[in-house]
Amino acid sequence: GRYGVFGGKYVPETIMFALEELETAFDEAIQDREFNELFQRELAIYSGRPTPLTKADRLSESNGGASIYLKREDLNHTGAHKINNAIGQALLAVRMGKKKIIAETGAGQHGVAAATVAAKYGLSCKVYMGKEDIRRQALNVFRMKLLGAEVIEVTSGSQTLKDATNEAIREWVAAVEDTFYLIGSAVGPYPYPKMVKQFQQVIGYETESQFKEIQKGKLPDAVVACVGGGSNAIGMFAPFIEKDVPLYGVEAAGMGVETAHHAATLSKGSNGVIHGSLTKLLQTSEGQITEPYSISAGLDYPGIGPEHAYLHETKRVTYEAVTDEEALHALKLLCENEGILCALESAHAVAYSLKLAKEMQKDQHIVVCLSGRGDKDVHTLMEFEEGGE
Amino acid sequence: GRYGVFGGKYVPETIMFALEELETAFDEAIQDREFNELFQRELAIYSGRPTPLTKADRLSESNGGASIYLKREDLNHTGAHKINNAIGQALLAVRMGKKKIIAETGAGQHGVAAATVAAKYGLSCKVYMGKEDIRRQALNVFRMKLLGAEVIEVTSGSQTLKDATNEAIREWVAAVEDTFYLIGSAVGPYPYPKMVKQFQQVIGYETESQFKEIQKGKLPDAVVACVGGGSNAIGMFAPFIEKDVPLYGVEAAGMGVETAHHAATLSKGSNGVIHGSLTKLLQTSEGQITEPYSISAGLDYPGIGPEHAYLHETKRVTYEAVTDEEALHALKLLCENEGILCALESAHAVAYSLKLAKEMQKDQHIVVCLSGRGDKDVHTLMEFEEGGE
Amino acid sequence: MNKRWEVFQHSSDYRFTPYIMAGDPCEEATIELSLALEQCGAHALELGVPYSDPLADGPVIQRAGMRGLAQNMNLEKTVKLVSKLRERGLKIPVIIFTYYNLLLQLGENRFLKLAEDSGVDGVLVPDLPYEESGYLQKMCSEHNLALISLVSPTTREEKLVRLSSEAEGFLYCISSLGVTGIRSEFRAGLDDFLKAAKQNCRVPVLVGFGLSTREQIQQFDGSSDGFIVGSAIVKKIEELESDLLTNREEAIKTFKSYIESLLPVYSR
Amino acid sequence: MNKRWEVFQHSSDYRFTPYIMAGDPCEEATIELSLALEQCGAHALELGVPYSDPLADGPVIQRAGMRGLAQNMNLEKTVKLVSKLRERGLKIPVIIFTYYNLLLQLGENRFLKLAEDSGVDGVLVPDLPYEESGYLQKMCSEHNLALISLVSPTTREEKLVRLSSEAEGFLYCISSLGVTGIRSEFRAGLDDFLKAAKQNCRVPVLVGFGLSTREQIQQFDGSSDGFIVGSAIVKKIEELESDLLTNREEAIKTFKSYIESLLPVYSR
Repeated sequence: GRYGVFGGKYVPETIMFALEELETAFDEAIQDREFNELFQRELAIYSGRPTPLTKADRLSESNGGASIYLKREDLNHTGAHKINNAIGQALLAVRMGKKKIIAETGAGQHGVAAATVAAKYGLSCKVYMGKEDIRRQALNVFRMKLLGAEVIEVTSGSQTLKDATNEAIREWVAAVEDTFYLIGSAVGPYPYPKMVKQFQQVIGYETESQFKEIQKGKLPDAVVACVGGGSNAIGMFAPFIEKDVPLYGVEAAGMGVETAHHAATLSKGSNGVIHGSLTKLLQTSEGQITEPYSISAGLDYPGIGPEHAYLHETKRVTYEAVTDEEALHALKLLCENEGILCALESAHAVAYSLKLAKEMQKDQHIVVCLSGRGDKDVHTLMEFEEGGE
Repeated sequence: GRYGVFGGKYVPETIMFALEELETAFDEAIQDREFNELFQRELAIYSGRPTPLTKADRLSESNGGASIYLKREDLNHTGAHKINNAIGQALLAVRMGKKKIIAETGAGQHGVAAATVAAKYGLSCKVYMGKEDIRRQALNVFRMKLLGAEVIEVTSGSQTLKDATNEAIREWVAAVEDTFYLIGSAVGPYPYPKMVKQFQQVIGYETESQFKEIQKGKLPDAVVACVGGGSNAIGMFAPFIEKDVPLYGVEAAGMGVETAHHAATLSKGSNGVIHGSLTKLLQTSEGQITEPYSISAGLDYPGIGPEHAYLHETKRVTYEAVTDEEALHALKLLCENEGILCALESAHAVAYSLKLAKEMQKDQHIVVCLSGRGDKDVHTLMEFEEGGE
Repeated sequence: MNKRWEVFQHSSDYRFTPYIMAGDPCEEATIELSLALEQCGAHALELGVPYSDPLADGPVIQRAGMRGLAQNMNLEKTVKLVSKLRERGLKIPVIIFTYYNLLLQLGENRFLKLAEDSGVDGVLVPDLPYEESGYLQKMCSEHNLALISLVSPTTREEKLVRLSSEAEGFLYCISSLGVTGIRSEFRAGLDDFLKAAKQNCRVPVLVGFGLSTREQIQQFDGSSDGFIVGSAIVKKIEELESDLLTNREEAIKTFKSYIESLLPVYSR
Repeated sequence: MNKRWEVFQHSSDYRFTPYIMAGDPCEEATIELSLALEQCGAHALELGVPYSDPLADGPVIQRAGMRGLAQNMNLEKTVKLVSKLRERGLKIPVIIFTYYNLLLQLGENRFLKLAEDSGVDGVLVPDLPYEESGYLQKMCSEHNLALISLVSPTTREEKLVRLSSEAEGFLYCISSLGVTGIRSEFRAGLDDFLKAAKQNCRVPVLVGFGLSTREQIQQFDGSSDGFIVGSAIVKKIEELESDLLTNREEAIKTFKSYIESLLPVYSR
């Protein structure tokens, strides 16, 4: 259960048996052709996969340098890559005979995905969400309720994602015998990082075959994805890690990595344990976990998946940080040039790709994971515009 | 340019030449293999087609009777079938050498689709929108502006879709020589109804082949779609009209067809001319067009595409009306049982399918066009819940 | 061709055809405004019918329509209003300017019968282009009404030839693209268009859309046989609205002096 | 095994091990509360360290942690606090209850050296299960510290055998699933679990999580060798917060009589 020194299972003894049970069930499931076919079929028939690989002609031209391709995870059901993993884990829960799922959520995207698969597969669902986030994301709270989920207000700590995750783990410790904890990113105790990668790697494998088809068997010259917990990135990188393809993970620099307001875990964090996993995280010198900041709710997490910490340490992936402002600018450029309103998370990846493309040749190709759509961010964008003017 | 007595070109002389030019260009384009391939490729690579045909297992079971399949137009880029037509017309505009497009919009969905394709293909875009709708749909207005479109406030008449359409036509009359008018539904003067059908019939043809693949060459026992202007319905019905498949169009009964607050054009309207076309419409005995009402902004139109008026008169399609309340109830059932939040428009079709399924056999199959996703309606749903409680 | 059209056709003036909205601001005002216009030298009168969705009209006439609707004016009443105008002595041809949907709801045949009986001379349907007007054209002939044709600078040549040679009453030449309304500039090449329109035309060729000053009007004398003024006059009526309702005599006086200021000296 | 653990081990009492949070509501209060607990008969003391993300704790201890954080209490200061407790005469074993991340940041080796020097007897890391504790286990032995093991009703049998036979200081048996906190009912089959835990255990078996009344505590006498009370005591400290800051003598008196009311008569 390790990625170099990272990973592991730093959880109370009470749930250790459940992690073992989960690992066994997961390992069996992915060996089972029927399960895999079911998973692939649900991705296709329910979520609309494969998602296309769209060439961003006008954006690339106006930017100069390499061509940019967009892997369109924004076209998934519920609007982001999150559903891939939610479907996978829900099918596993059903296979394990669990009737209840719990999930944590920050802005509500994973909560909506979890509530969605719970409705689809007839499971009960509790979503833990910070009080502060419930206030800010009333629409998503309403959606989860429409889907039949119970949204549990978390009033501990800073009342945001980090605390919602703590609270979900607490609930899991209490209800572990009949409850499946559906974690939303490539974080948490082993085997969660492995499992989330497995269920998200469809992004990378589709991209590889689509790109090869367009470019006659070649591989992209660079692959870029944003990193919060890191599930879209690890899914995108999966098939390329062992190949000679430069990979770039893009963190949120918020107001700047030199300020106190960022979520650049790899750039500015240190080794530590969060939510059951040894990884890099943002903390004080004494080990108190600090509140990260990003305009994008999905990157606003003080930790990062342990495999990313490992890929960072081994330098297999280059991790860079992009500010709020750069992300907003990229979001607008993508909107105006391609008619695609991407999520603020994904805009970080787009922003870095634009920089990277300029340093590359015209006949080179960058693939960017467009992890989600930006409909959910329109309120934030409006507030920012009003504030900025 | 007629469907029985319906259709025609009831427009000022100034734009007659443009309709002829358009018809010629359109007829040439659809004869041109390259244009068709380009259109199909853009649908696939940009909008993510084919959209899946999802079997609604839990919904069908809990409802009883026939099985319900959902044609997932909600998974298109920008969240509804609208983009099919917008891509088609934009490609035609480019082919005709036009650099400017104009469009009308009610709640903003077609406006967003038009602004999207304008950005994608490098066209300038003006969207006409009623002042009242601009107030109610601030998020969509912001999205259109992000996409680089100019949103023109319409203060004439009742300041809603009908008046925005009048105003778009007025602008077209003024700028007809270099401007392409991108109409959003299967309405307007000929050749628009024909053109919109052509660009939307991908819905029906995909459905037919997907259904045949699942059901070993059989056709569905019923096909259901909601009808406002009627573009998703005409696109869905297209391949089935000449076949022995019962077709159902579902209008908005609002607060009830017996009240003054509905949009049931076929059930309660009479022959007349609106926006360049002879069709059924809601009007006073003197011919003043009245304001329709529906909880769903996309069905809230006093006219209907002329081909629907014809299919209604010839009884080839059965048109039924569903109230706000029935649609809301169906939306919730679909959410809770399938994890799909559909548009309020589409919920009308779902509601009628649930009724229909109960009268059919367990081994029969209904296909419903899920024309769009419901993210845009969450505010309305919240207001309704609050009002209702 | 009836007597009134004959007078209109044989006039040697640069023909003035004003447009006003029926029922704006009230029926009696419409009558007095019509008579005043004739007194000022109008050669014919276009009488608009209020409509909820006037897609060929600009904001000024849209607002006039709203005022007319508020008075419950409709197509039937507008036609009947022409009877009253005739009773009050109006001699010039009157053209009903109506959107097609209003005609359809009243019934084309019923309308034509009523119009003929009420002393109406012509009909102008801005959203009924030549291609869709076959039946109405035929029926108008039977009822001694001129169906006024509009031609635009965008009208194709062969169609312009046909429309201008078949025109009855007068041929309405649209001076600029767009809806009705006041404009400060006109399209280049307009003279060529008017010349082409006149070439085959057996009836007077009138220019309209956007004319609002004496200078603009005078510029088309020579290239056309007359002119139509709508929005500028309707706007003046809007300004005079409250006086027209409560102090009509004074208002009509002001109105007439406005009309005089508008007309080219030689057309009076 | 050090002297303090020897006394603890050889006691024939039903052993009372209270938990309090360092720095709640201030450092001096923690010292006086610790001494008071010893006076009331505590056989060992668990000293919690404030942490931002205490995922094994319920709301009562979370709030205590917030109060401790507000006092800038941290792991290093907590360890040094034990020196002060020893200076003030505390004789019972003291176990530092800390989340693993705090240990990691201070440095495991640095912590262990400091703990040994400060008179700490054991460490309990609620989020460091057996599988991840190899290194710390080894280092604790080298520094004469007991790494306290927790076992839960969900612990698999073979693991329970291993943990209970290897346990040092005492074996912490979790009485119910979930986080720390006050509970009104306990899990069925708990006695069998405790019996199994005792079977191979060379050290006292203590039961904890959820105990808050004398009745609850007495129910486990016989099946276990002692008990841990955390949330109930911490809640009492919360109630006494302002007195503990400003009128400490009185507060400590109240606290002691609360503790006496809690303890089974025979354990004092």
